Amino acid sequence: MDLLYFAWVREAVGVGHETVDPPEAVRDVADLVRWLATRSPGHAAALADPARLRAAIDQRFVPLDAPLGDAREVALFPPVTGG
Amino acid sequence: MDLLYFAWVREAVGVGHETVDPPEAVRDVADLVRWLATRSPGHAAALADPARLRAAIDQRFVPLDAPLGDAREVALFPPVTGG
Amino acid sequence: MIRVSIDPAPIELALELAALEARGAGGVASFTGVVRGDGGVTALELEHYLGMTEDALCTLAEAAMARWSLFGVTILHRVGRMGAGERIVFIGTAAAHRREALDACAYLIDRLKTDAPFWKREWRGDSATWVEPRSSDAEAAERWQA
Amino acid sequence: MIRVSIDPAPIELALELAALEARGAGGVASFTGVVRGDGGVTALELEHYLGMTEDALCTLAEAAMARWSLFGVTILHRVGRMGAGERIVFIGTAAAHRREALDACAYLIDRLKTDAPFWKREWRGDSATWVEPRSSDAEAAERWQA
Repeated sequence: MDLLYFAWVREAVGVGHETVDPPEAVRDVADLVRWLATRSPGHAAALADPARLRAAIDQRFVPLDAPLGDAREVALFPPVTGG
Repeated sequence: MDLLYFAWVREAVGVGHETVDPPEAVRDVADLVRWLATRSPGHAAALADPARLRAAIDQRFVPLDAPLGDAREVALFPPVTGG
Repeated sequence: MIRVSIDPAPIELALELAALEARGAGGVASFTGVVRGDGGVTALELEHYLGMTEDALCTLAEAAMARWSLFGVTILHRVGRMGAGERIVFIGTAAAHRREALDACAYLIDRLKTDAPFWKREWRGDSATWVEPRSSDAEAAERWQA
Repeated sequence: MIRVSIDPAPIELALELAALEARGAGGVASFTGVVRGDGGVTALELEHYLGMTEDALCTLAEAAMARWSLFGVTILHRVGRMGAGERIVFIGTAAAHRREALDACAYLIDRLKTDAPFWKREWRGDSATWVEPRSSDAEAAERWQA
């Protein structure tokens, strides 16, 4: 599974992209966030407060309780601030 | 008193500007319209239906029952269609 | 800053928008009215009340500046004869944030339609018809009365 | 006609507006977002989700075309670093009448603020701060849910 991070999430994690193979118990985006937070202190800092995070699965915005299903690309980032 | 006509009112009257001295009984714009309508067939045609007319006194829009007061310039015209 | 102009010359947009942006705005909204060539219309002719028109447009601009926090308002209206595809009117508003700029722009074009002494005549070849006001214009202006 | 572009190059308005007018429109509305230099901001940096962004803007443009009768929609968003006074975003809409053009323009910028994957960072000299979303943005987007 490809993971993408943007804005301060990317900065805190330390990379913008990584490939992971989460265990089967990781079923939705919130599970993924909890599992990723154990990977490094940077991940832990970036993902500590899920309320500040937004997500996209295969380039579509989803709520954090969205099931991962066959997701190939999951992105985690702060609320958008374009325009 | 200077009178100005615009759009099809001007075309029907035949001139865009004229100076008149209405009698004292002509107190408001509606009186003026009725009095002017007697001046020529063109005036009569232009001013036959007051519901289709709008007016300005000294370059401010007014309703047809507005008193003429010390008006120096009265304009009669159809509803505006700018923009 | 208020800029109002009634002119037979064509309306140029790039400089007008740049001038509004230069007011320190975070958002600039604009509306441009263009002569439509449908219904066989070959040209549009705009008559106005020389002397009153400029005052009416300045009054509208001042009302918008009083109602919203704006850095600048520009109202340009062309008069005389113009062909299909040419610009008739331009409204531009500059503000710190988008909501003020967008609302003020909509307000100004809605109010201009009912509050400024212009009259429009459509030419189809050699025959001309004065345009009738649309009842939706009065309704659009009224929604700003609140 | 839908035109969407995400580009580090400066946004040029004149050609964009002329292209919208050329669709046969009676009215063209636009909104331009500009980098404000207040609060000591020296530059703004825009990051985006390459691949998703263009789709998100096309989806927004299509939603506007479905909701209003429009001749054209243009959405341009700049990315990368830009200085005070430079344009960040341009929305342009063309329609037969002003109401559609104005409403669609307001809709698009309101929805872009919440529905497109951009992130903004303010630079003040050498220090940078990620911009927090404003709650008013979510409210502005919600008023179009009806």
